Amino acid sequence: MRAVVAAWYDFDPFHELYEWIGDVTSSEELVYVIIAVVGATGILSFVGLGALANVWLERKIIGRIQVRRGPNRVGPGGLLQPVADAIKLIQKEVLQPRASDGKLYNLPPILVFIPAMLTFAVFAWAPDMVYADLNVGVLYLLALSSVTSLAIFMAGWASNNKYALLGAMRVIAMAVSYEIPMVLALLAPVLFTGTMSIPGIVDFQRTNDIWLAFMLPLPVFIYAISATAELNRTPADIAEAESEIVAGFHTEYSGMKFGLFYAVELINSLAVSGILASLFFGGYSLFGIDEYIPPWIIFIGKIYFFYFGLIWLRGTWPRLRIDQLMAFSWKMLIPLALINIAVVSAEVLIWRLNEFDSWIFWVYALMNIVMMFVLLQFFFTMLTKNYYRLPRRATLIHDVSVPSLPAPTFTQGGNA
Amino acid sequence: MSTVTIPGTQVAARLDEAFPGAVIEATAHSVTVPAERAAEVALWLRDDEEYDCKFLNCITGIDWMEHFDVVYVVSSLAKNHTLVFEARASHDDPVVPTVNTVWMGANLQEREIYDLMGIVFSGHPNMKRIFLWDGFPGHPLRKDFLALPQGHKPGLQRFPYEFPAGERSYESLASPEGPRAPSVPRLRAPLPGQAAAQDLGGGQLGTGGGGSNETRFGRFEQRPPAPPPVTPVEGEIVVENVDLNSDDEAESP
Amino acid sequence: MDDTAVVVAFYVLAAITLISALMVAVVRDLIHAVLFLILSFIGVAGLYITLSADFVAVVQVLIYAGAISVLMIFAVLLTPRSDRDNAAVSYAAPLSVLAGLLGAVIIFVGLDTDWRQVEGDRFGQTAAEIGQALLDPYALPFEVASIVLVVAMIGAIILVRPGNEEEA
Amino acid sequence: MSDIGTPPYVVNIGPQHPSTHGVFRLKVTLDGERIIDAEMVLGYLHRSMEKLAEERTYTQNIPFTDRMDYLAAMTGNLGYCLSAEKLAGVEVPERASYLRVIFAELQRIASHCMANGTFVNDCGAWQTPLMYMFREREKILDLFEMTCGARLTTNYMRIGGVAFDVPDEWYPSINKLMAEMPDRISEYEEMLHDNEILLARSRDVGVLKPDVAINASVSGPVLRGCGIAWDIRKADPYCVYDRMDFDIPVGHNGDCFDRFLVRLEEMRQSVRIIKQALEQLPGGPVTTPVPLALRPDPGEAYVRIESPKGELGFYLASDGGPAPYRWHVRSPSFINLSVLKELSVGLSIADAIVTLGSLDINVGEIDR
Repeated sequence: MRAVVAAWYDFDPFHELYEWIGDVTSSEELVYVIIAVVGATGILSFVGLGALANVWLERKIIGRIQVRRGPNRVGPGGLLQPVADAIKLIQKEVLQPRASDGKLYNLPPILVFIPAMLTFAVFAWAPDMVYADLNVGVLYLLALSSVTSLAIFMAGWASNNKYALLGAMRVIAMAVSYEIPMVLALLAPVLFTGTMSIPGIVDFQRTNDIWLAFMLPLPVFIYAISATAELNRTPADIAEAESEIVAGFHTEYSGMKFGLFYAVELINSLAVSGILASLFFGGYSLFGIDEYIPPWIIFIGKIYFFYFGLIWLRGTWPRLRIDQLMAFSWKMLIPLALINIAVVSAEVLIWRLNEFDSWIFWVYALMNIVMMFVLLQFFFTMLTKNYYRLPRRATLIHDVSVPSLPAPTFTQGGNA
Repeated sequence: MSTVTIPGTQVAARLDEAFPGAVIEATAHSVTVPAERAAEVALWLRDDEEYDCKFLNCITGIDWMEHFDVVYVVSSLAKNHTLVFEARASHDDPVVPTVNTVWMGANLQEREIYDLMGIVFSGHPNMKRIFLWDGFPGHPLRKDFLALPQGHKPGLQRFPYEFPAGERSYESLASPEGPRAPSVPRLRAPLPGQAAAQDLGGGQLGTGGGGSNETRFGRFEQRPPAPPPVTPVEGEIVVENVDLNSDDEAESP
Repeated sequence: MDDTAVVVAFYVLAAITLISALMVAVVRDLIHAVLFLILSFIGVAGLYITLSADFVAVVQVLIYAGAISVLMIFAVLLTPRSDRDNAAVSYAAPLSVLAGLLGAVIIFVGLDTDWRQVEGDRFGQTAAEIGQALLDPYALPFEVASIVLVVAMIGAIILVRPGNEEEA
Repeated sequence: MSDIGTPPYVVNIGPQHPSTHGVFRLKVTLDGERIIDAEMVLGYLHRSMEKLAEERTYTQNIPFTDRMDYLAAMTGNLGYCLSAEKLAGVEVPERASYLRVIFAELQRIASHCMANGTFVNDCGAWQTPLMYMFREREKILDLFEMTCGARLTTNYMRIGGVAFDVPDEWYPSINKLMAEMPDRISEYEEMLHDNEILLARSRDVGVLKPDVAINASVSGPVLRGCGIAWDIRKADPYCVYDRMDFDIPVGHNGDCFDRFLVRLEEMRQSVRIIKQALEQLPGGPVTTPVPLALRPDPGEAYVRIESPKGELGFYLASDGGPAPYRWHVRSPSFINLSVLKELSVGLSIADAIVTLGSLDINVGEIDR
């Protein structure tokens, strides 16, 4: 137990704290509990502050994308806007529909929060700065994301609202479809590194001086898309599809209950960015630069880099229809992931059997990048060729010309 | 190039061949047929090779006090001409066959005319009110809606500040009585149908109270009682088609 | 099992599992029953952790709480509304007898088994060991299971294939 | 298997819903997500303008036309004034006709900006195209404000001309806007034409056949989207449209994306018209004196113009009094709704929203 604790607190101030507590008391359990609480507080405050910062970032960046300024009234540059939002949300009366499903209605805002927070426990913030180094870290992340969709289903069901139920059904259907490509995509780095522990995967990338994203570009693509779908963010936000089902599963939630859903969405975005950064983009390592900059700053920087990408996606794309989203998963992502798994297994086998040095990674990187472009081109063409069959410009006709069409026949002219 | 307007007289000539005795009146503006023949005339106009009126511009109804005219403005996009025909219905029992099967676009417009003018389109698949709520008393676009007492005609008889004939100064307006009051008498008495209308329509338009006034903060004070209604004088107010039983607003507001 | 914390955790988790399992049978609303079932699954996952089976625990959450329960929710939502009541089951009496018998058998097996203590490192490379076990000593059951799944999938596809409805 | 399925499920889209563009209610019956029946419930914004008009003089009725299609007040003004002028036989000065054309076309651009922006919003975009299009719409509304002091309910046209001449600072502003507008429209095209998700959402969705469209009295961009080159500005020119050189954009397939394309291209054609009108703009008075209490001779007139939404017609009947005896508005939004049920039954709820967005309804005009 001491080893586990000591590993986490190589982060200097905490290390001193640990030593100090060790001097004061000899009870290992007590030390463990105190240190665990301190670590959890650290993660919680990062996540809490991160969610607030995300509100500001998201509004500001989307404002820029939409040729407007974004929040700029509260505080310098609108920095205090999230605080104002939070105060407003807390002040609001929390309404509960009379026909809602009692206790079940109040649970989901809390339930979605738990997996969102737990995700951050397994991240490697720096060498030996891991709250919980699980042997099954990658699977743990997947399990948490599946629990989130259940909580969202509960919210939709308990609201007793038709829009909410539609949203809940969509979440469930999407969870089934997108879990599979996600698992298959995350299998690739596990195959390559031979470990499911996240610090292990980051360490592999650091020692070999290569990011897995170079070798596994296709899983990055697949994971990014399926994670966006699980996050209910814009190209795939069918669960809360504003223009269709008002706000989907959280239509009936007001005040801070809605605020929790909103915060969870932001925290989950951070978590997905963190997973992308750790598993594919080297985590806290940055080709030796992490010697000079504190690694956790590099890691947080990477998280926000990918989070920026998510905001960008949200600002630019319309939303897919649910059946198109399902088709995209089943017809494109899952076949791609399966092909990728086969190729990666073969590559790993060749590498392990011949005991090649790390130069083989660059060969693999080249091969896999070429493969990705070929496959993506093929699949995109197959999926979208129907949309491009007609010109995407209106035809210009100079004079009025109407063909004399026979009147259509109706069985019943009634409509409306 | 511009759209040719086919005069009603010209249409009347051909219409008379196809439907002898169907033309009641023909002017340069329009041709008028009896109400019961509107649908067959419409079908003929649509399928006739010369007129080819595949496009229905609009349908409207006019209350001429003695009778109703349902005006059909139809045109041919291919030949780029337009013509107007009217169906004349009696004022007591205005029934016109629907042209919904001829032009699908007539559907909503016929419902609108039924709602506001009270002309029934027989054979229409969904003949119910479209803008006003079910149970609304009367049809507002009729000239006798809220019929005015003392034989006053509805509508604006004169411009409120119009000078009397021959007078071209503001002197008369500066007279001790002040500007002339509008000559239209305004009806102030509540109508017998109004209370019912509130009850029926309250749910939809949010005018009525309905439901309990209990909140989680306690009970709101009752509104002060309404002043006793002025009893309308018998025979002055005509409210048509008050159908208090047709309560189709079953769904909650 | 010498650690008091683990013992406390075991009893708490066992209570959660058993109580929610009981609620599955008791509550009237089918959706509530499914949600209690999920809670029960998660309790079982906790029990796995007390047994140092971290891989199985996470897979329990991922597969049972995440995937199987979703299928159950689908099944419940596809049932017409009138049937969505847990109480009105006409087979209640025979089924409870059957369930009692099954429970008795499981308890007997549980008491009869010679349980071994876990030795060595608490959280070893369980995933790797399970992988080895599946592909070496248990390769045949593993392959048979996959064939069964493929057959089930083909059957499902044939059932829902469009055009089947005219024949039915 | 046939007995497994969800029971029909009635969902109210509206009257308060982000995508109904006003207080419009669509009652849909769903089988899963597929619509098996749809019923419109209208009248939430009914103000009985046709009845009110019978108690007001011809001039006093002009503000009503602002409030019908409040996103295209200028064309509403224009159509009504044209109908009153036809009934009363009033001539309009040439400069006023040109100004009317310029403002009507500016209004068309503004209305199409709104229509296309909200259409992409209905497809699920997070406001971005709408914000871009609002940028241009704002500038157009600034031009309105410069001229008549109002941005939305302009009340600018008068029987016999327009209310005010344009101020001097108006010319550089409109010239600048017209110079940059083609680039802006190309920018929208770049942004949206190659967007696979937009194509996936709107291509082959809500396909309207041309014969059905004509039979259902559909007009405007919805009709042109079906491939029918029909434009009242060409077919029955009013004001000075016969002196302008422009093209009619038509779609290929009659689906939602075609309607979107037609609107986008119409904006470009409107810029062309405005540029020509600005070149030809003559001097002179902008209004003919008309008696305040206009009393047209007894008679009836139907006048139609091409509003941004379609054929906007006014049927006026006079009995010789100072107020119209009967005033009927043929509102394009209302009549274009005739095909909504035809189009939306069988689609999923998401597609129905996109179809509704592509019809570009305006509830102020539907309910009047």
